[in-house]
Amino acid sequence: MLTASAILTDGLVYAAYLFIVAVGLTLIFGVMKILNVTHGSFYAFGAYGAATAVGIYTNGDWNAALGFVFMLGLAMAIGLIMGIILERGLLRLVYGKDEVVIVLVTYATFLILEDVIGLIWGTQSYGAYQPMISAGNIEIGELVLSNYDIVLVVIAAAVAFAAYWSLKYTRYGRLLTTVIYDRETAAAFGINVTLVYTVTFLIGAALGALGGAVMAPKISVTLGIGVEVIVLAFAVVAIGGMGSIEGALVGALIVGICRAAAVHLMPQIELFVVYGVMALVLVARPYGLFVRAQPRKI
Amino acid sequence: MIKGRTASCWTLAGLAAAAMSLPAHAQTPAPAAAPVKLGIVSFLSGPAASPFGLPGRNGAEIVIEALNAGTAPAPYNKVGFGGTKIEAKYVDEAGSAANVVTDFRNLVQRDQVDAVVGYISSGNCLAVTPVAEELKALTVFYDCGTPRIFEEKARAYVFRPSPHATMDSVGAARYLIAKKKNLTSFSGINQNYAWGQDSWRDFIGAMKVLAPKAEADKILFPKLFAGEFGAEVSTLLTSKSQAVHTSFWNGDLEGFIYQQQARGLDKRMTIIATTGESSIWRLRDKMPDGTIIGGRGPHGPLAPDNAFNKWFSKIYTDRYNVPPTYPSYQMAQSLLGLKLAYEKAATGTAKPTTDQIAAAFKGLVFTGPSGEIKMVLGDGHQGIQETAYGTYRFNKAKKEPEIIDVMRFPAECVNPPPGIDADKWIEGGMKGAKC
Amino acid sequence: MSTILEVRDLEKTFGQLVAARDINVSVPQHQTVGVIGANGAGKTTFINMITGHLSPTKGTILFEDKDITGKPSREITGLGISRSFQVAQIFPTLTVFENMCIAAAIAHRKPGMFGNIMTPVRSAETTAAAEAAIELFQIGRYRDVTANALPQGVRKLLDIGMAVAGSPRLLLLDEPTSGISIEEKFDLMNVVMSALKTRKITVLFVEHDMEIVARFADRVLAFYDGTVIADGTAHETLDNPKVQELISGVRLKAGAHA
Amino acid sequence: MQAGAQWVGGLLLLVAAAAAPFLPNWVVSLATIAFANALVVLGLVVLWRVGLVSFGQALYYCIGAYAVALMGRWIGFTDAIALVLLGGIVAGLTAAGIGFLLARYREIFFAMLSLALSMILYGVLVKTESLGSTDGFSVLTPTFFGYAPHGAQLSRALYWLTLAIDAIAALFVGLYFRSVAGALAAPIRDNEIRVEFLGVSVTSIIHTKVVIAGVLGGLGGALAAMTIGHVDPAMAYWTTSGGFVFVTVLAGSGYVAAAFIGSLVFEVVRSFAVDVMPQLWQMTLGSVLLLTILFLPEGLGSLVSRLKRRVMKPGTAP
Repeated sequence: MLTASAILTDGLVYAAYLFIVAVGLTLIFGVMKILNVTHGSFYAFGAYGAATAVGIYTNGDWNAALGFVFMLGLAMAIGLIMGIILERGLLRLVYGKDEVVIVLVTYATFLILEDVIGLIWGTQSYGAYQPMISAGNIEIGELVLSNYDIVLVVIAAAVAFAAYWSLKYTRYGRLLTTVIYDRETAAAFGINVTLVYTVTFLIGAALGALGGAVMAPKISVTLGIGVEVIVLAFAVVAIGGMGSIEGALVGALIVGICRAAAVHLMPQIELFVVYGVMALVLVARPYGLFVRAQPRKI
Repeated sequence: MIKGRTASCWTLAGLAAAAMSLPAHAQTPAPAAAPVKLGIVSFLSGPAASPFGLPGRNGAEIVIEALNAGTAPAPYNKVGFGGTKIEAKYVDEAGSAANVVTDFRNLVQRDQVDAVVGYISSGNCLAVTPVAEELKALTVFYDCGTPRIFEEKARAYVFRPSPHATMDSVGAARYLIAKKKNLTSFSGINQNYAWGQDSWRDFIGAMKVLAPKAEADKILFPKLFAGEFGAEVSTLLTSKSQAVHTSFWNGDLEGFIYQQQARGLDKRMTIIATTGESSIWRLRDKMPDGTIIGGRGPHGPLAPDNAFNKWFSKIYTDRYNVPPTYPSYQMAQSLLGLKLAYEKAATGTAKPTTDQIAAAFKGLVFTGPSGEIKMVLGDGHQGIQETAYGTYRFNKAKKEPEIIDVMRFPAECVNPPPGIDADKWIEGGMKGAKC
Repeated sequence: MSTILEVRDLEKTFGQLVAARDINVSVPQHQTVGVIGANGAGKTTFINMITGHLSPTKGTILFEDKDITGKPSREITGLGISRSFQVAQIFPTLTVFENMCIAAAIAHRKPGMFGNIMTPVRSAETTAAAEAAIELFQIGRYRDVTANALPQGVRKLLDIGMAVAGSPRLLLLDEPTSGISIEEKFDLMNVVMSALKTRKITVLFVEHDMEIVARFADRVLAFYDGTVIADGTAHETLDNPKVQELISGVRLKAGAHA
Repeated sequence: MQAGAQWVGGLLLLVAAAAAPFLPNWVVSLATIAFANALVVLGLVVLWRVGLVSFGQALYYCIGAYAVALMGRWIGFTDAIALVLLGGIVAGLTAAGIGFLLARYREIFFAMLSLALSMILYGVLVKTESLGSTDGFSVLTPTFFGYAPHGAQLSRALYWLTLAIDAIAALFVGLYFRSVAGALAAPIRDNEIRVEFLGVSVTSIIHTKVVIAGVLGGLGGALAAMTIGHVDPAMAYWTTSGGFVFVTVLAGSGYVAAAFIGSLVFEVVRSFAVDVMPQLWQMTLGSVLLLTILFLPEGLGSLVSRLKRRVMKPGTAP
């Protein structure tokens, strides 16, 4: 019983982390058909930005809640700036090229940005633990939960809800849905696809940075954190279905619960869980859980 | 589509020609007063750069500078190596084994270095070793821990003054048992790759010998650089163990410490961090008081209070504004050992040959900032030294990390005797240990 | 005249939707059959089932007395049935000649498991066949133009030419004149039909333009609501009142162009 | 024309082979690794022509390498030529098996599934402590029909062996590109339906390509293992695959020879970047990749076509 509830809570926390990391990736893929490796850089920059913000507000003795909001805000601002530079300055030049070539463009950018991090923040690692430690913890039976983890789950849920709501009920969201569904038709109906692309990429970039920011207090912000995240996010998105927001949510939950169950019950298979689940899902449903194969028309 | 291969072939020809013309400058004979060239290899990028690679590199830089200025304490006070200044070339260790081996060959054959000092990853050390032997290139490993290097085969040109990783796990077990006499259960959380697996194997092996009644409860192997350890912390929280062993380092160690602290794991069990020393200056008051800290040998705050330590710790802190951690000490003692071997081999003003230096290095006994090193294992190529473990405390008055309750274990107590593999020594009950 | 294609009780349903039902047709060799019907009447479904793109829910298809029901399209192609497409299916990044070479090389493959690997794509045999097809369909002046730059009519001819490269005995043309201007339609059909006559290929073609049907078809099948409602000579079918009411709409003097 | 190209290619190969004794050892080793990796790249070119990119080609590379290393470890077998062939065969068989699965996938899904498969192998090897986990283990010094060279001779022998395997591979891949199956690459990329209706099974053609790429990957891995003298699970990690894809883009898919040149250029650039800018080598590589995509979208190979166009039409700007 204890184990079962631990698996559930741990799985949920891990899923929240995965969802926040993957949602921006899947959004960009859905709209722009770009598998964005630079997402790892957004994550890393978000984490470094958050660490910087935490440094500023702890030195200034700010209120913790204000500091936390400042941390998220700064990270997302960094994401937005990077997003606009990349989309306007670089991706614009390669739209229309092969999907895979664009993946490589983002891979090249990722490599460059890895060294840029070193140039900006140096090679030492940063701690940004204050928000997590000051949040404290609660004991539920024998389990001790970090309040910060609960905040993480709430943020993930809020992002999921916001994505769902804005896709369904806002004008821009419906525009996006149209573009996801059929790009040519959308363009034919006079939708400014170029603008939609820019906005989408910015949102995706900000979400990537947000992922880094909310994780920064839990981890040591150090070189190379982006690499790990990319493949993990890819796996989640591939499981759920590329471009599907609800897919990312379900994919994150599946991976999160499976991994937590593995750690508690069979720690020796933990290493394979993510890729094992991914391979199994792809074998059964080549396009992921939430994307249907499009029948070929003659 | 296949059209035009002709021309592309000419490009290849051009490249081949270019390649042939490249080495011309490298082959010109060195002038008589040429400096001693050293290749220094450590991680300058990636996750291992901050905790190990850069402290190692910085240690090399500061020591080489001091040696060239002749300001190191005796017997290291001769300028450079035997009066000849040292010229160092720093190379990144990052990349695949193929990259690392290629870069090693480039150092030895293109840049014609006299010796290579470096390598943090055990995999890289294993990959470089046969190449070093083949090229007859003097190579000093400074940080990598696997005992396999000298156990698989006798080596002629490869040396490692710093003891191998077995010492760290055996020392941790000895300290834990000394401090917790009625330990009944312990757990382990180690990264799922060679270092983590080896560390745990040695630790649990030593525990079986030293405290046969204590049981291993949770054995966790999260993915390397997993970052998120929520499920692992929960698992440990459900355990009745009194202690948890970890060989985590840097990012994973610090992330684990933050995350477990938010959930109070350290209130329930003692954490034994075998590489904890390399993180105390960043974790500061976030490292829980009472954590058992190791530093892969008697380095940093665990180092003996000798003149070399005072000198090294001062020049390092003056330059980099943080005290040196164990990779810096390991680098320092590797360079100092090499210097002594070089000077022992040198006759007159001529540069000694690689074979002469290797012969002099073999079986060398010397004292550095971390105390005495005896090159006795691996036919005189692998050093042993005493090790130390202690308990962490953050001194709130001085706002500085402290290590208290330090216990020192003599070299022969925590290292296998010559001629027996580390694994077998532990399995066989650690016979011949002199404590 | 022996029967080349025999279709019995053919039916295709997609869930609740009945796309084709109770189709019984027998086509003798060397006949040119027109297929008419409104959109969604089941014409393309019919062709798709014969060529193996769709698997029938019920019924049998016999080609030269061999049961080909439900076989994959590439096998059916190998047996001697080819098809063209409503939207020309060509390889846009290759030239007309390269397109034709591919089709010809596939037709001239060596037998066996490794036929695809063991046959060079350009041999005297394949290039000659490709050149001959280009000449037959009168698209020589576009020989070295990349396919995505071709005018619509040439695309259609190339598409049909590629289908013919495999020397089929039965060819199914899905709306060969769709997307072609009225002035060009007859020229295009003239080229196609005379080429097919030369090669002695039995043809089944779907067409909306009744004038074309009347002009080129020996026999006309009229589809309505998934089944054949009229089958006879062009005159008979087009004059059928049911056909006129449900399909042709405007009364058309059959044989006006004959 | 084509026969001419082959003659020149062969001649060039002889020049490259004859140069070995005059080249310094480090150049020989660097070129050997580059030319071994080029085989993997050649396999990726085969796939790329049909529009598929594998982010898991390191799977076959690693299998080929481990096959060689394990033969030495288990039974002490060291004959280089037999081992290279073994590496190719084992990897090819693996590709033949998983090809049944992979051949159904296209675009990014092909890339993702191949990535997942290679990461599973990585996980298995990391878990295998008896094979040294991430530390890997060493490869026995290879022999050549009983001849056991050392030092520079060994480097040269491996270099020549690699050149020989490269030559054979280039010849076969060249022939393959000119076969129906090879020529169908662009048609399949453009329009699978038409290919099916011409009577060809697209799945089996792609399956064949997966196997060819697998064999080439295995050969490359086997040669690399012997040259490096060490194998470790990182050979199967996705960044290794990423490196191969990188070189494929650099080389372009137009020419067989481009794979070899691209691989050599990459190895030289990397090696000098590490040397000159040890802390910015990732940025250097990323910039090279980016500039290639932006200004040489068809890869290094397209330089040749441009050159040719200029030679053929003197006076006209390209």
